[in-house]
Amino acid sequence: MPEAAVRELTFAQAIKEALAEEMRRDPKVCILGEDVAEAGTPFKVLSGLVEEFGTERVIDTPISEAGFTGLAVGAAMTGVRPVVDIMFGDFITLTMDQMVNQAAKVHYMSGGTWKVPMVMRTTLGAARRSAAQHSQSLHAWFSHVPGLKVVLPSTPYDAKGLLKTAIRDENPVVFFEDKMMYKLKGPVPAEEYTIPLGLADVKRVGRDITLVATSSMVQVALGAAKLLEEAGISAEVVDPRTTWPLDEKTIVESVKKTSRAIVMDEGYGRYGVAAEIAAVIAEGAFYQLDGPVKRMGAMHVPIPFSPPLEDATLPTDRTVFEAARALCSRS
Amino acid sequence: MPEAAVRELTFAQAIKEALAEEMRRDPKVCILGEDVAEAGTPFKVLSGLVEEFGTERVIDTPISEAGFTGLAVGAAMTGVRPVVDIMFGDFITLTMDQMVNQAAKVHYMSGGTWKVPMVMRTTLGAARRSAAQHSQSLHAWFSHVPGLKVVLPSTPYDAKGLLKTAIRDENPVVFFEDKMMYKLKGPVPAEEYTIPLGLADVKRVGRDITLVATSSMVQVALGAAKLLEEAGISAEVVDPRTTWPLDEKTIVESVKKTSRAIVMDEGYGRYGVAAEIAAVIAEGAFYQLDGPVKRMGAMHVPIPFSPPLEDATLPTDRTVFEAARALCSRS
Amino acid sequence: MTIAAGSSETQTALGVQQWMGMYRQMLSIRLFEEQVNELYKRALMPGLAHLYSGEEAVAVGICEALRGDDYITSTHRGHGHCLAKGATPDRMFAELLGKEAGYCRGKGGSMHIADPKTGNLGANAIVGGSAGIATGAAFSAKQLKTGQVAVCFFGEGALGQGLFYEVMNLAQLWKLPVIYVCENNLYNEYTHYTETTAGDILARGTAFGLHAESVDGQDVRAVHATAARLVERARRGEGPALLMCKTYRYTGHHVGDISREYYRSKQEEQHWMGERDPIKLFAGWLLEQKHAEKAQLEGIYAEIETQMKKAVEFAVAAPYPGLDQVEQDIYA
Amino acid sequence: MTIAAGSSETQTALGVQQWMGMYRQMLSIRLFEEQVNELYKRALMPGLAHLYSGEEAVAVGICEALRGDDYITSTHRGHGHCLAKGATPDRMFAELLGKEAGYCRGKGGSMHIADPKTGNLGANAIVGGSAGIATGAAFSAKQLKTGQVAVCFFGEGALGQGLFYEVMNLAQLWKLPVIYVCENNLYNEYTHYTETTAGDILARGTAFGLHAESVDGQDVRAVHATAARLVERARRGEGPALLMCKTYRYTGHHVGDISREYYRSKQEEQHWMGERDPIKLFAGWLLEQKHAEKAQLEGIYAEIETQMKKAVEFAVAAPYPGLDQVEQDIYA
Ligand SMILES: Cc1ncc(C[n+]2csc(CCOP(=O)(O)OP(=O)(O)O)c2C)c(N)n1
Ligand SMILES: Cc1ncc(C[n+]2csc(CCOP(=O)(O)OP(=O)(O)O)c2C)c(N)n1
Ligand SMILES: [Mg+2]
Ligand SMILES: [Mg+2]
Repeated sequence: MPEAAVRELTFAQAIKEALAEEMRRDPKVCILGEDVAEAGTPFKVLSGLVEEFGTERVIDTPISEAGFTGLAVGAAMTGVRPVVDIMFGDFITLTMDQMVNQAAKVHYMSGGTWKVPMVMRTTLGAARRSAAQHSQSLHAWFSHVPGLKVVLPSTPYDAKGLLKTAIRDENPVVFFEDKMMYKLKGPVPAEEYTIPLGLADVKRVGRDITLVATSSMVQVALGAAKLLEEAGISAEVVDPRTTWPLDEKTIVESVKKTSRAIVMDEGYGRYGVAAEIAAVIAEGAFYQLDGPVKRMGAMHVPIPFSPPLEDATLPTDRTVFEAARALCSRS
Repeated sequence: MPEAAVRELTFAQAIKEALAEEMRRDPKVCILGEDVAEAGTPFKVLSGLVEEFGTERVIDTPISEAGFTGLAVGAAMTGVRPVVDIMFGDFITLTMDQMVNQAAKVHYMSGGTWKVPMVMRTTLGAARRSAAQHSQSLHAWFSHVPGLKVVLPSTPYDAKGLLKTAIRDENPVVFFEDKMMYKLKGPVPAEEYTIPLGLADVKRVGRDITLVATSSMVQVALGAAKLLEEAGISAEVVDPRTTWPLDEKTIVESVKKTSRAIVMDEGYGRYGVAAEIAAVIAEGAFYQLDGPVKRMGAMHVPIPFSPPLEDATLPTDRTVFEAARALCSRS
Repeated sequence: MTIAAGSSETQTALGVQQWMGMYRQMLSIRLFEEQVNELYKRALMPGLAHLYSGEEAVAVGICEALRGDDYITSTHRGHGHCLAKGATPDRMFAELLGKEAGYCRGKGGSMHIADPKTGNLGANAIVGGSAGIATGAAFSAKQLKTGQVAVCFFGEGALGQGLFYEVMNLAQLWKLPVIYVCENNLYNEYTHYTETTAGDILARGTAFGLHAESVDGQDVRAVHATAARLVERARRGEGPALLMCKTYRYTGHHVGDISREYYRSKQEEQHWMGERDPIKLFAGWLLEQKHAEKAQLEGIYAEIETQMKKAVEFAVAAPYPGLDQVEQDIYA
Repeated sequence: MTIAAGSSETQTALGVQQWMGMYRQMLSIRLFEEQVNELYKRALMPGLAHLYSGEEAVAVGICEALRGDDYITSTHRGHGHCLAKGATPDRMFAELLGKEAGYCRGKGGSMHIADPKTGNLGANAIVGGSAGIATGAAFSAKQLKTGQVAVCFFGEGALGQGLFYEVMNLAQLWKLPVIYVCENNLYNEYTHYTETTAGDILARGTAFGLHAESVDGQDVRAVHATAARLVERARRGEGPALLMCKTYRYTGHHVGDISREYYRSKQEEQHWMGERDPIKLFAGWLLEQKHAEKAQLEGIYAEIETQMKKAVEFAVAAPYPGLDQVEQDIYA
């Protein structure tokens, strides 16, 4: 994050600004989704865009996630640059065929002749008391699929810069926004900038342990790092920002330096993003690791509605702090 | 595998026998899928079942994977025990909402009051010259979802015993069959038996290196083990058989003994089943490992049609042998 | 028998007791939802809730035509369906507050009330997500020859989901006893359904061979009579049906949707609440028919109001589930 | 102009040259597929292929009504569509054999032929999987005001896929220039379509407000005339249409499907091949109209046969892609 930045935007505002700028730059960019126009989405992330760009470019759809995602694939192949809005990440279940069997493979199957420059924006994250069908973080599925790129911004700055890049990318990109983060504020320069996909960001420099954290977990990692600081432990926080392409080098270098690692991700606990990153670290920093890589994130359970239960499924500053301290004292 | 077994069946016959036995035992078991009745599926796995059980229990469906999977969820909740046939594993994309947002969560969301005892049988595996939409091994997605169980049999014996257990299970179980394995023969006792879900099988005992292999990769691992034997290296082959529940203990114990491991799985190379198992090993056998856990499996690319390209995406006895030998000589 | 304005349906001749039971149900739903809104305003309710107020005649008219062991599936706007199928308010409120005493031990919340005892296969937070489940319950009924019928409640927004067409086709091919009840309340969240729905809704059923009709969803007697006919038809093995009920939701898409003028007018709301209120219309008929006296209806109101307040108190006081519950019930 | 038996469609009046071009196309497809079957029998072809023989009038009649820059999407049974839209046999065969010279550099194979130069958005091995893509191409045409039209070819089996209904709704709401062409060849793999398809196929379009009609798919002039009308209608901005072509596949579901008597009779096959062959019917008309002489048609046959053999030879001799190709083209 640049030192000079003074202007503060919320995460939601940063997203909207990225969209508005790209729509101004390129008349082929349009938005498709449920209640994206006048309503500006239930999260109000897009409010105001329809006023500027009209209903021909900010388009309300029926509740047909597969249908309008499929339509976007074809539109992207033929000259439009659609940004599809899937309200809750839980609904990507309905788009898997269009995203995985179509969007992800068109370029390869056609021997490189057709391209699918589209973006799917969707959400992740629990803790909104919305229960098991409105709280999932399913980004591991798309990360598993060659042909897709997957972006997980964790700050307003990253959100804006990465979304602009995603829209300009010639490939299908899935962009996951943490619902709980929309109101988070952070510095966003007024000047144009973009952030390349595939570049991790060291959100905090440290010596003793690396916390690799994605999306919603970045703030938790930073919170834990503060607690660790007080306990005399210096934690480095690495945010991969994109799970594919994955910046293995930055992650592995950090762990080689600190020799300890915790990987944090809000997806289900098993067969998820944290497993891949942990495996990458365990392989890449094998000879430097002082102890096993620990994984923390959502428990491997459907998200329960009841507030105390839901809260228990997620790591907190404190639980991460404790795990990190234990790791550091072990060796 | 019991010593006394003499009768040999193909993998396909073993599957059919499991279904036939369970359908005889329990009149509530029925089969739903495309061309499952008279055609007995394109792979001919089910030939003969409709003759014995009639079209009321072996039911041809329209090409509506989401529809009949959803129907099966409701049927399972209300007293029928459906076995759903999804011809190619690539088509599970169409069933993700019904499997993940419905089947997997009904029991939990209802506070344990409703149950979904259904089985989805589907396929995995490349090498049939069927290109990118008919060759995927997408079992990692379901393995990621709490509430589902995932079975990956690798022999006729396992296929029969595990499928019978899956049908009797009170939960949604996804059963992946390797298309290339249907003609593989192996001993299957005539007597009734079942195999519990969550129990790995040591397919070959060894001292120097552990090859953890799933489904189609088990035969490759065994082939590599033979080559290694000739080179004086004793490989242990561990087949988890189910990715969820996962028998971590057997896997980790094996690696603690051998101190080296390769994990082999035919899913896409990144964010897949191999990552989880590698992470489990790297954590559980951290202090015994002599070198980093290696992952081998399908390359992280859409499956190309062209035979030489397709073949290049998969590990072979020889490539695994070489990787294992390198690992063993390193330390 | 007088025919309520706006309905051409022949009315079922029910006994006074049954009419009064339906009246109570409708009022219970209305007053339940008012308490939900209160809980939200008092910041006692976790998350949001989608109120059923205005649509009571649909749930009650349909469920009254069902047997206790018949099945329903419900939606994000599901409190009315669950109550009409027999759920009790105390355990409903407990669920809405995430308490152990709730129908789902607090794990489901407002959008997932389920109850095997009343044939409730569960409310569903995926729009259209329960169409397969309802069809599957009808499949079981046919396969196991139980004579049960399944009703799939869904908002007209679910017409956008392809699954719905897949299962209508299956239901018709196999003559499954399922009724797809479209609650057309004019809006998909904040968008008028005409902006999202091309062609003709009933034709979307008949195209697949289903029997399809529509009914005034504010007239509980018309809804009930139509449902009774379709349910018996299904029970006799004559196949599935699509029933569209024309109705209206009085409040926001959810409790937090307060400023609605950008997508619908106050006049429209007032028209429906003033002229087309299902409870007022039904009360008017009951009085006119001398099935009830005014004082009696007032008594019922007071009684239900008290009951709801008690149920809320019960739920507020009830304990949360223990933390060990997080990992329970993932597998049966 | 004589009307071919079985068609009540007013015929388009085309010049002889165009008629003869269509005849050549149909014959090319037939002879192409015969070579594919040969390649399979000679064990030269990797995997399987789904032959288009018998259905030629559909692809040719439709594509003849399209501009070069109009779009099509195709299916697993797609060779006919690709050829009719302008693909050349040599690169098609090369693709079927997985060679570098193929349309997809060998990465796609029989089920994925795609070619931007001829507006071919790609064949698709997911039944119904291209309905969204075709609709999206029509969306682009409207959005970018290019005047292009998109045609989505699909087998009647794809009527089972919910996606199809979702996109018909979108296309009608937004008046997109897309024609959904249902090739009803009576079978979904090994199951007769009446066992999988309830209700009425055309009604499935009209329910969403689409213009829908059916045509004799063995009569290329009828197909062409109807398509021309629907395509111009779409181009004028009057919206999407559903066109059902009644046709038949002569051989198995794929080249390996040899014993078919458990799902359809030899007589049925013979009836279609004998009485309803689109190429014979068209040849008969050409001769009758004196647009061509018998010897001329024979000459064309010999010429195309030679061309196909050469194309096969080219493909057989062509090199495979280098192994470095495996990791190319994953991302643009
Ligand atoms: C598959 C899916 N897409 C989107 C949503 C978000 N969503 C919740 S309710 C709703 C509108 C539903 O409208 P309708 O079906 O008419 O029901 P109503 O709310 O009017 O009762 C939407 C879009 C969802 N829950 N599920
Ligand atoms: C989604 C999906 N389900 C199943 C299949 C397997 N499959 C391939 S072709 C086919 C039958 C298609 O029938 P139809 O659409 O009528 O086309 P036809 O083969 O008759 O041209 C099936 C079931 C598939 N490819 N995709
Ligand atoms: Mg509605
Ligand atoms: Mg067909």
